[in-house]
Amino acid sequence: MFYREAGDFKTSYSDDSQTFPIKFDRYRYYVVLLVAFAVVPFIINDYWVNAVFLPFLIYAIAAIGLNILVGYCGQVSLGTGGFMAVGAYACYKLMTSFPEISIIIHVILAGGITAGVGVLFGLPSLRIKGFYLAVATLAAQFFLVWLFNRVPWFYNYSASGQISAPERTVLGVPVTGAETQPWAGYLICLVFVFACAIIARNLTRGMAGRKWMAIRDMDIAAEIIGVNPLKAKLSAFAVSSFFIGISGALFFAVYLGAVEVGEVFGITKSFLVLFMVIIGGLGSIFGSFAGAAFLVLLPVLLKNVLVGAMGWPTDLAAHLEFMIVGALIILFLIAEPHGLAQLWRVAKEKLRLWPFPH
Amino acid sequence: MPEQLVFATEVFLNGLMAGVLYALVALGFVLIFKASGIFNYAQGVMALFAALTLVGIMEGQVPFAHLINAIFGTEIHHFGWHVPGLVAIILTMVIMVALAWIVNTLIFRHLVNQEPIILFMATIGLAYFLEGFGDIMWGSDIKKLDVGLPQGINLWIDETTFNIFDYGFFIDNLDIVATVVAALLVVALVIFAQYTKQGRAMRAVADDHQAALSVGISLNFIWVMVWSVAGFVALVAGIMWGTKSGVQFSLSLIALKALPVLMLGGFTSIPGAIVGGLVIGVGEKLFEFAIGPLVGGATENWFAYVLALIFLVFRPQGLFGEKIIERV
Amino acid sequence: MKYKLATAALAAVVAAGPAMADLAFSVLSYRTGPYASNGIPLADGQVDYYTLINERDGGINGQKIKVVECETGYNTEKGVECYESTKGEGVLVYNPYSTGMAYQLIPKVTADGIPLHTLGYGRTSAKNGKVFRNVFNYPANYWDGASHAISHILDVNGGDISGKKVALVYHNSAYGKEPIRTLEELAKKHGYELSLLPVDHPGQEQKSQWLQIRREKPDYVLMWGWGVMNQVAIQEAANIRFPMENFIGIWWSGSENDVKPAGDAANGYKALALHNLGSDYPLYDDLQKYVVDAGKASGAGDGVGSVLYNRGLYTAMLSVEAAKTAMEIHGTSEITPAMMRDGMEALVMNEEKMTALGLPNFGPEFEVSCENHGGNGYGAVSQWDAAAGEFKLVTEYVQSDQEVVQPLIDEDSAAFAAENGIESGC
Amino acid sequence: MLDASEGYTTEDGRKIGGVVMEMKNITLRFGGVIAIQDISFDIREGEIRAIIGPNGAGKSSMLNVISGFYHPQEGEVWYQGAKRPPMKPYEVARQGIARTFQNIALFEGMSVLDNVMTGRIRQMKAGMLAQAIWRGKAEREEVENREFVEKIIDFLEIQHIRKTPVGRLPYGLKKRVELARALAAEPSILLLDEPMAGMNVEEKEDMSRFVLDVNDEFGTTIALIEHDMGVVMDLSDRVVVMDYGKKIGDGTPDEVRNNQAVIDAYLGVAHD
Repeated sequence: MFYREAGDFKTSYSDDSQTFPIKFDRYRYYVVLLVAFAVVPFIINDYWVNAVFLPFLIYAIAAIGLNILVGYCGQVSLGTGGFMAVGAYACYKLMTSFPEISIIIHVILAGGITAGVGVLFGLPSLRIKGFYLAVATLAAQFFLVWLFNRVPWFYNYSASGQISAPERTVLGVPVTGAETQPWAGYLICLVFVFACAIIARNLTRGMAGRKWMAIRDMDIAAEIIGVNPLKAKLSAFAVSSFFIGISGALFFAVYLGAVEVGEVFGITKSFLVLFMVIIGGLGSIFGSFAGAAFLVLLPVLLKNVLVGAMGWPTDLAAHLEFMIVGALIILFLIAEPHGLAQLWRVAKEKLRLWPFPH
Repeated sequence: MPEQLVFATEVFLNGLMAGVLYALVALGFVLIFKASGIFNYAQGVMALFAALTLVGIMEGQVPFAHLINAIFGTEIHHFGWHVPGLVAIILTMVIMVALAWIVNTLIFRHLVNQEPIILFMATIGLAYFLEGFGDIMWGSDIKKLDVGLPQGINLWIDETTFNIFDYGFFIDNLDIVATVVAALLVVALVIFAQYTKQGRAMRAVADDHQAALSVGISLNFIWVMVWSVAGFVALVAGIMWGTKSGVQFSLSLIALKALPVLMLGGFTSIPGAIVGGLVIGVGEKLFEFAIGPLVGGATENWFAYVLALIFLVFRPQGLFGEKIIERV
Repeated sequence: MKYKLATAALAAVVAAGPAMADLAFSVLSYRTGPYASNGIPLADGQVDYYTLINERDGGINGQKIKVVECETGYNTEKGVECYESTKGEGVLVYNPYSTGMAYQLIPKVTADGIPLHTLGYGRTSAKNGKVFRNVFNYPANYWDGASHAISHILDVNGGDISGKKVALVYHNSAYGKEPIRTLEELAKKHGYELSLLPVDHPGQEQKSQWLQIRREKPDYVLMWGWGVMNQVAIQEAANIRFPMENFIGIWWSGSENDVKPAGDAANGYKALALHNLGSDYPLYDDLQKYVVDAGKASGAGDGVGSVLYNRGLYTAMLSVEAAKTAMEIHGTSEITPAMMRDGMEALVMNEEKMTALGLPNFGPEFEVSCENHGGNGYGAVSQWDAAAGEFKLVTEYVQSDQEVVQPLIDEDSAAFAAENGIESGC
Repeated sequence: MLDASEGYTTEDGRKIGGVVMEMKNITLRFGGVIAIQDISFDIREGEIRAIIGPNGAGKSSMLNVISGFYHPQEGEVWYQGAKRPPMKPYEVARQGIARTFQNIALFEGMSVLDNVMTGRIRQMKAGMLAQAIWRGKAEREEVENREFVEKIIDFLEIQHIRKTPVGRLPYGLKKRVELARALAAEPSILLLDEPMAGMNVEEKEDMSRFVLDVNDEFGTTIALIEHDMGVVMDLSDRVVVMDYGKKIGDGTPDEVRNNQAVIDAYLGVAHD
């Protein structure tokens, strides 16, 4: 009843391969966009932006990026934190070296630089597979963090070794630095998320995505039918790192404003983003959003409930938070190993048939 | 011998010792991976949990004191007794077996036949849970762990080498103990695997689940057993590292030291874990000694990974793996 | 703990009625995570002092203190969340106790007009109040600390250390690299030889570094460590039989947590101190009476008098004193964060004041001004007595070498001002 | 017999062209094991060429050599009149050689449509950037190739499962999807590795019909491996027979059927 598929005929192949082939889905998508772009900016304050929206949006970009690599191309990576650091430091160097150029270009270029680094560290994937590759990507993680710490050029020889984002504006409105209004930071991230999601969707529904998935599902067969494994894997590393680099740049410039590489882009970040991808659903753009939302919102929610509403001591609450997050992850994996995206699909399937059970 | 060579020899020996400790952690990973295909990221946290429990029992700490006090408004902290080290180790082992049973029953029985990455994720969930649980149970302060292991420079080696090279080598007594314990542990594991019924069953499961099942081996029993053995290895690793730095949160991070060892030695090979550990230990120490000063030092964390990575690029099957032949 | 649960429950009941008049002080604590063992006494010290002021004096000039505690787990992102969620409660001053968080908060507090106090950590050049108007780092900073250590070595050697070898073992992060510049400048001045030994996070494995120390036999080892790195370093130093009295840590490497795992072997280890140690002060009697015995202590009560507890308490004391100053300046007891900032900028700590508080000789004397947000750079050296199980000050408070430190601060703050387009001035 | 360059006409009147591929003295070893020993044969344009032989005869290895997955130690592969340099499998595929696999090698996580679309790799050349914005060339290409793929889907009668993930399909349908994927490539040579393995009689009949139709409709050159003699003899124009890595017969089905060596191999006469 909710889902009316009958009568929704497609008369062209491009209609059929669009992102939301079902009319109802499409309308819901437009409503979400409308709310996100036209309503939310007017009602949010500092807290909502900094505690919920910015981390959610930025992690969503990183999760989409990692999902392309892990979910679509089947190459498990634990180097996300290191690649985010590349994005952040590239953005910082660009911001301070070319202050007259728009920050938007800097962020995109930072993504591009990260893509290059990603390709470099993706090279071993041609020889190394599975968990071995996952552990190998840790080499990128540790090496990059060490490098940014080691070479003073990356942090402009500042005495502290920290990098801080100077104020930059888009259309005269500051989006980085202290004077940033909550809505401005939110909107700039939203635009990037939106663009990244569309690009990711386009790539994954087209030939690039099919090549990645072919490699994921059966790499030998893929090669025999004409997929160049070198190009496919490296392009996945490149695209994935591009997104992760953008998220790293935004994470630094818009969200935190100041960053110390070991603390912010350590190995825990790599695991966190991988979590988002798996809990959200491998090989699903929607899943990346769901996973990011879940892991950003859950701790905030738990904290507010345990400390705010129930008045627990903060440390007990924090320990409990760990236990609950851990337990929920396990529960999720047991109940639905294919993630939130699969739950959502099943729910939609049910709704489509409703009120008939089968 | 020229001075630099003498120094390098000392560094080499210390690298071997450090390698033994890495191998000890890696061993826990290998055992579980071999028997159940689970890449158990929680191994490090298990070492922390085991060490916390050991100290807690030895000191007569009341478990969950903080929680109990918060809920009931009481002020209890200690039972007021001290348990001797050996007894405490045995009691801790009982708890680790219980943990193994719980982990298997509540988690991995429900995840049979899932993809490896899902199992891996589940162990990370387990790591999160145990981290919070261990802290709530025993508190998050740094605890001194002393089960009577010697620590500090070995004077005999110092003197002997001084007489030979005119420079006394530094070898930590604790490292010597660790080496002996690790060797005993490996021998015990080999004997267990080769000569006991349970051990043979374990190897059968590692080889082929289906076949093992068909000859009447209980998978559940084997898995609980393997997790228990891994728990024991974690306890030993926890004691070694905990004696060095006190028992605290960062003990769980030793897992990261074991990963390059696994890459090098292979996830399924016990000799691989040992040789891999030694190679990584020696490699990273020598690199820091020779190249470290040129690039600003602190290279050990990444060098271990890069070393393993380079090795794998040239030999994807690892140290002891057989050559992979691809077919369609 | 009971108290906290009870007040929390009470707060939940009366949440509808806003307690506007209360003075809100934030405690960004980390009672969990990798540095919990340090975070717990730091937080307890702060909370207990505020509780004492409420219980004994009925607040500051009749205004009750409201403690706003938020758990960060030493995670910078949670720190941001904490800041955003608590600043609405009218918090007068933030003490994040994490350098990473301090860096993030600097632009935010500046925009929001809330003062930030980083006691012995954070951005060193924030001492320059002309650039960092809302940030304070009195009584001393890392560069002062580096100078204190060298002064102490000079003292021990009768003023001449040319040709001596000094090694710095440091956490390979922004924090650990802080003293390098100063130590290099001081090396030029005093002619000692400096060698640098970074230790990568977390610092569990330091064999390479200590073998190198054993080979090169430096006369002194300085340490900028944090967390597990401290315990391992002290243990390794003991293992190679490095003379402990020649091993000097920064104040973040000088708590009981750091030396206890090494046992008696750590005896004689030295650490810099920003404030006095132990619990032998009149104020602690009040603390015992009004807070601990009354069952209102924030922790288990066993941490009272420990190094980090005292640091927390010292922080809270300075905040309360700044609030008093602010009340005097503005003639009202209902102060705002902006007024608090003025109070901090006019803060004067002298022996008279500290004695009156029941904390004689607890900290160095210093004055804050618009140009100087960092105090006068006094610090002391403490030494671990394993038998007694406590750190003791072994020197007077001495001033850092302002000739060396001040130009570095001016340089760094000028660079920050240029990068961020800040017009400096008072 | 056969004319070396001109081709010939089959009994049912199909025109068979010149040689498209020629294997010259191929020898393939795995360590000490000889999988293929000095084998030569050719494939002509438009014909259905079969390679048969008992299990372990080296048929699949031969196919793998043709598709570039194995590289023979000795011998040459001539393709479209030129000697083929050592190539990666995907380069071979891009020269227009498509294949199916004995143990189905479909991409289980993708839908039938996507699986078949992967066959169009050779034809879809839009760059990453164009695909990312999904405008112009990328979109046009997608639609054009989709049209072609839909024709194949119709042809193989798998319209109803277009959007179904391949993992959920029964065996017989999977085989058909795999054929569709190979056909989508518009190959100049189509290699079929035991297309009827594991099928019941009815399915085999269906598959035979498809193979013949493909050859008929698109004029595709087909090389197939089978160990079921019956099917092969009905389908193919010429047959190569292998046993223990050696070629023991080559010719029309009738010639091969009467070849003593072949009969021995199939009836299991002891080798001397």
